Amino acid sequence: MTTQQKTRTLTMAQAISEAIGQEMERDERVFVMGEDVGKYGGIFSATTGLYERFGKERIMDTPISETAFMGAAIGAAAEGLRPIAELMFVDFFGVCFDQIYNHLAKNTYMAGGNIKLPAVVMTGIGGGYNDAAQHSQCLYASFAHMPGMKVVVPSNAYDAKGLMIQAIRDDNPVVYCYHKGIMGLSWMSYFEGSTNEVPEEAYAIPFGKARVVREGSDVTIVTLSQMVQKAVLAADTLAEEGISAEIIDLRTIVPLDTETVLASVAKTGRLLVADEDYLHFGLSGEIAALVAEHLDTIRLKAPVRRLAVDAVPIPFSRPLEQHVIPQVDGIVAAVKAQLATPIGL
Amino acid sequence: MTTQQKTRTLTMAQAISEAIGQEMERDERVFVMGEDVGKYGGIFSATTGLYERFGKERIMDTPISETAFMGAAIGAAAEGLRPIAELMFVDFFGVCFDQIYNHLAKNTYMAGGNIKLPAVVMTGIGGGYNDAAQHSQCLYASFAHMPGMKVVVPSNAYDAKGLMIQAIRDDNPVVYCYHKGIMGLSWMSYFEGSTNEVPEEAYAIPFGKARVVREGSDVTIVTLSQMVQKAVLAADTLAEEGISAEIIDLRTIVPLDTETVLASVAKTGRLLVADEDYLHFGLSGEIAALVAEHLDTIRLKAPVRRLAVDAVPIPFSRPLEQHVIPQVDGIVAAVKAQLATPIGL
Amino acid sequence: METTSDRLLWMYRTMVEIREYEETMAKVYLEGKLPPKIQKGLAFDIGAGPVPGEMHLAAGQEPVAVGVCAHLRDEDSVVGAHRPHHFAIAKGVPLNEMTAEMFGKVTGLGRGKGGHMHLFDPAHKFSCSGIVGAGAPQACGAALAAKKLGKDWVAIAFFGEGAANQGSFHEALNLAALWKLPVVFVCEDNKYGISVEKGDSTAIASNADRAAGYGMPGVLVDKNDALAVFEAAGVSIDRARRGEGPTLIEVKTDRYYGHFQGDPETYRPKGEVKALREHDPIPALGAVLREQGLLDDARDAELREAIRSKVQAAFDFARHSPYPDVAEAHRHVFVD
Amino acid sequence: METTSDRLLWMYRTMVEIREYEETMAKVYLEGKLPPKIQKGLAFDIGAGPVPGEMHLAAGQEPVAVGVCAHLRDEDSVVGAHRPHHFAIAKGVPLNEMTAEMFGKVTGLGRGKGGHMHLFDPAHKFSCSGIVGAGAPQACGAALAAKKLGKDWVAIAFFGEGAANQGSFHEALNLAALWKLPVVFVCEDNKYGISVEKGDSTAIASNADRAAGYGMPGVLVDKNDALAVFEAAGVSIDRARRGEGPTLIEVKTDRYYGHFQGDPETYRPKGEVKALREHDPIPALGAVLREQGLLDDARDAELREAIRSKVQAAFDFARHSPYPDVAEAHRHVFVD
Ligand SMILES: Cc1ncc(C[n+]2csc(CCOP(=O)(O)OP(=O)(O)O)c2C)c(N)n1
Ligand SMILES: Cc1ncc(C[n+]2csc(CCOP(=O)(O)OP(=O)(O)O)c2C)c(N)n1
Ligand SMILES: [Mg+2]
Ligand SMILES: [Mg+2]
Repeated sequence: MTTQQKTRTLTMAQAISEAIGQEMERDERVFVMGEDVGKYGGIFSATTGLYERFGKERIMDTPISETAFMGAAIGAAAEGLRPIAELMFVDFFGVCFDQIYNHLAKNTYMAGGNIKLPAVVMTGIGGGYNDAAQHSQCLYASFAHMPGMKVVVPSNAYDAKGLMIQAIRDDNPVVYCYHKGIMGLSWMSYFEGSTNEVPEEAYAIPFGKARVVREGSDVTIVTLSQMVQKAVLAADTLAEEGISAEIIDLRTIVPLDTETVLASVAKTGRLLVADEDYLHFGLSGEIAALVAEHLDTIRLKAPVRRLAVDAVPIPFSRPLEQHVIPQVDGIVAAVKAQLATPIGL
Repeated sequence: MTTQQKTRTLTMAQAISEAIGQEMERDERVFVMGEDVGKYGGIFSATTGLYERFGKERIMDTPISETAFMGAAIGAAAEGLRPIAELMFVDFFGVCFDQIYNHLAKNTYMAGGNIKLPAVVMTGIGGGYNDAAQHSQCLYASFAHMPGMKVVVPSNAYDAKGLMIQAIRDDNPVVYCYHKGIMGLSWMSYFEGSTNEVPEEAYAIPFGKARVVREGSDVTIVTLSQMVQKAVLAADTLAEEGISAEIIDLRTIVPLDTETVLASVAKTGRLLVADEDYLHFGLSGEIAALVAEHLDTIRLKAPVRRLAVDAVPIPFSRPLEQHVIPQVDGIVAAVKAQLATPIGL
Repeated sequence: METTSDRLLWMYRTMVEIREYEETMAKVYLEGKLPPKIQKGLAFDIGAGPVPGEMHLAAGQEPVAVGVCAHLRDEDSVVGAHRPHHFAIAKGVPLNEMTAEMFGKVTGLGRGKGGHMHLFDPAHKFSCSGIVGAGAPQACGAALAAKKLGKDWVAIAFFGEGAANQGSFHEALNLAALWKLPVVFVCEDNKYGISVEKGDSTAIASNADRAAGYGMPGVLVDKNDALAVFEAAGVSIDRARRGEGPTLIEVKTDRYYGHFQGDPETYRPKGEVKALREHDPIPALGAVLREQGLLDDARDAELREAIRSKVQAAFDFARHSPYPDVAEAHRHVFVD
Repeated sequence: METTSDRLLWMYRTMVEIREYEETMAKVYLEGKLPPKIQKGLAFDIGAGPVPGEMHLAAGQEPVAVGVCAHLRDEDSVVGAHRPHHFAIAKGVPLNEMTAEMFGKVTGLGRGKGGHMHLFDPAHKFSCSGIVGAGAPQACGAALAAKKLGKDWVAIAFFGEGAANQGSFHEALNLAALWKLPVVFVCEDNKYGISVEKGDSTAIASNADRAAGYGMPGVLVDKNDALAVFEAAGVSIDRARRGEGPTLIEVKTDRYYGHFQGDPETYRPKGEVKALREHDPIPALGAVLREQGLLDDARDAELREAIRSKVQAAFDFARHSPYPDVAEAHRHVFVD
């Protein structure tokens, strides 16, 4: 990006719909399917304005039949189209996951590379606004665990646009997860750091490149999505106390930028994973394992720490929900505890 | 278990159907639903003989409608019955996972403990017999990642019986995963270590207690299901070369016996996780993370190692399939490589 | 509820109660959300106020709930969906605990852990789910249990016309018909699945016509009328109770509010709700009762007053109940 | 295939080819599996031999494949299920690469990585899946693409009567009818879903009767006859091609082998297969051809010989092709 580019401040929702709109203009094969993506403009505004511009043949409201339209995305992609299918909340993946993980993700492999499926599954993730156990999950690790899907998890409008354009142009299935609490919706409190400057023209951000959001020397906080915004606030607080945190925004978890993570932890000697998905058998374990596999080259100063939703469904009640989802103060506390737990020699 | 008990050698399939039969006799509320569980006796023989004994009212063949019968299991369990629902291959979970993870697993929590759902989801897992990408997966970590389900993964007939009885008696949802390659089927090559002595009478094995299959001092191999049998063979080979491997059979992954794992790794200083599920964002990462979180008390002699299916669907072709699924020689090689990679001081 | 007049009166009273409940909730829901915390662009804060999160109200759809539940007993099961209040109230779920649940209080049905789409009352055999289409298979399970236990209990699955396009609908209907389960499937056709009109989601005009594909009776109640629902449901529930198998009923009904509170409803023709409200089913049933001499102005005022107090009391109960302690978040993942 | 006689002859030849293929596969499949590796209790080793893994054969079901595919062009899509050979052959998938795939060889359609339930041939627009019911939504996608691209291509979804109870069936039919997609759903009723008889899985006798629930034509072909399928499919495919929307066809057909090779078939009445084979559709169509003067003993022998060679050549090709190098296992998770 050169400094001459025209930028404006956009919300993440605006950035996403702008990206889709630009790609739809560039490439006739791109179209959108999903529930309420049309007149409504997407429940989380990811398609706002597109129906008016492109009409109902390209911005297609579907019946509440996720299996049917995910399957249709596969069939259409196999014919050379480039569908974007919105799964309104990622929590609903259980009604259509077979189409996604057994077909969309595997057909290319099973075909020995003879077919490609350039489809984007776009979906809303995350809690924090009391939508309870069936509408607040992140679940990105459940997609990343399965081979054959790229998994994108932006934390701000600038990245959201560039990663969406990359997702649409990628010839492989991409699961694109936007956290509802950073979309900048007019009806949901959001983290303002996610609304940032976005160039007007189209640009793509390559997958598999984490972003060092902030450099630091005492601890590496590996994080993603909304939690990046929380980590930034936590780092501000820590800085006031003289603790220097490096923040890594993974941006995509498949592919995973292991190099950036390992280099940072090698430098700081401490790893905290801050994640809003479920704690066990998921993302935070993967990052911790990555470091544990490199202990011949990385010298840790403290045990690895993980912050995530610890083996409970997301409770509805506001104080309970805010308790189980890691918050800014939880990140601060975890870092301090980590600094207080040295590895003995 | 006293030494007076009458035991016989049973295959794991026989042990499972015996357990179900005994519980059905003890408790009228227990019944089985699934595809081909009746006259056929279960594709993997987990219900062999039960239809003849209990009739079609209690051993119920279902339509190919996994969502319907998983949902029916929930509704029936809420009324106090104790359904066992067989999902023929775990690979099919994508057509019914919503009922399992959003409802069966969460309703008790969302009801504040006011309802209980004593249902067992029993399912066949694993590859090695060339059933390709949609019929060879393990996927237990995908269940364990989600809160609200206990996850059982037996490695032999003795455990299989005791864990099934415990599963049926448990007042919570239990996902019971039997690996097809240790069932002792007459039509699939199996690991003979899984066919062992089983007492005739009913007995329950508590969840959350790993079994130290073999004590050792140089490395801890944490494993489960069929991979336990492979690990035993690998340990035999290693022993010939003077390498002493301790093998831990997790038996259940929710609850997870973290104590046994940590104690063993503290002793040996080396952890190898041998797993047949997908490598990333799953079980092997969780075990590695557990150790990484305890590096203040555990002193590792080598980086953690993980063996699992590395980010590819299971290929059909026999040499490829045998290559991507960890085998005995892979375990041997991984241990040796680990011994050759010390953590520098 | 012995006589038909008792039932008519019960239906009327319950409809009034549901309406009062929903209108009260609509107001209370906005508390604390407007004006929102100062944040750029924020017009409304869904996570704020005494009742945070999504809120789907059923005002206008009362006839479906009361017409069906008038035939039910405590032991009969009802499985609702994401818009569950009318069903819960008609099934006898206590208002206090139900309201406390929506406030996230420890006195709630689920100790605050479920929320408005997840109301579980085993005593009144009521449950619901926020996943569209998930309830029908579970109702089959309740019906299967009744059959296995040798009881004449029935199970009702309520869901919207949008849900009828989910695979679970098909699977549940086939299973119920195949196993002759005592279940009645009741589809509320309120014309919309969020913003999508039925004609843009459903290949045929009436889901009742889908019943034939399962060899079960299909009944269309083509007006938003409690008595019409009452009659259709009576036949179907009796049939199920006699062990003769399931029925699919579709009722044309009206949604007076947005899909959820805060819905801009830009997809909805202007004036539509106003027109719908002119056919409000509550005064319509009131008129019938008056004709039969079961209701007059005085009794109406009296019962409305009683209901207002009851609803008010429930909201007071919820408001004044304590939040659960955070330790509560870690309990009940499993029963002990 | 210009004239009707050409098509009739093609159907006959293709049925013979399918039968020959399945019978050859039945034999080759057993190679190396019997006698098995010495292991206690092992009677058969599914993972051994040149064609390891599951094997679902379609002998007896040829009329469905040829009756439909006789109307198709290369650009039309076919999505099959776990029992896919007859469809693949009728759609023109080359035997060599298809067979090599089932041997797990690098010359296979999917370089050996798919296997018998996962045959992908984009040149002939053929695909299939081992997940029951998964194909119909994907066929909708192919049809949607045709529509968007302004082509008169059609898509066929083939599946069994067991699959018709999956939710995906319902969702796909609704979507296809709603969007008027050029897709034809063809249900093969071979009476069994593995061991479960249709009457124990399906609430009604014919899935054709389910079409009304989507406002689409439903056609029952009540005999295992290529000409009958040909006629019904012709009408439906033409209709789809003209842009008039989908059709659901159910064909009563017969499964001559077990569900998979090795199936003990204890659930099957003794003598059933023998009785079914007495109505073999291949000689039946042969008789029609003979009546019309299109076939005689000499031509029959000649074409059978040619087919035998072709099938033999395919198995030879597969057998003599190399296995992929293990590095191949790590390729094509993503296209480059
Ligand atoms: C599986 C699933 N898909 C989508 C949604 C999002 N959603 C919630 S309510 C709703 C509309 C439901 O329409 P309908 O069934 O007609 O019920 P109504 O809201 O009209 O009462 C949708 C799409 C969901 N909760 N679950
Ligand atoms: C979702 C799913 N459930 C179950 C199975 C296991 N299974 C494979 S084939 C089959 C029977 C299918 O019956 P039908 O659709 O009639 O086809 P047929 O085998 O008779 O050709 C079953 C249950 C599966 N592969 N996928
Ligand atoms: Mg509706
Ligand atoms: Mg069949």
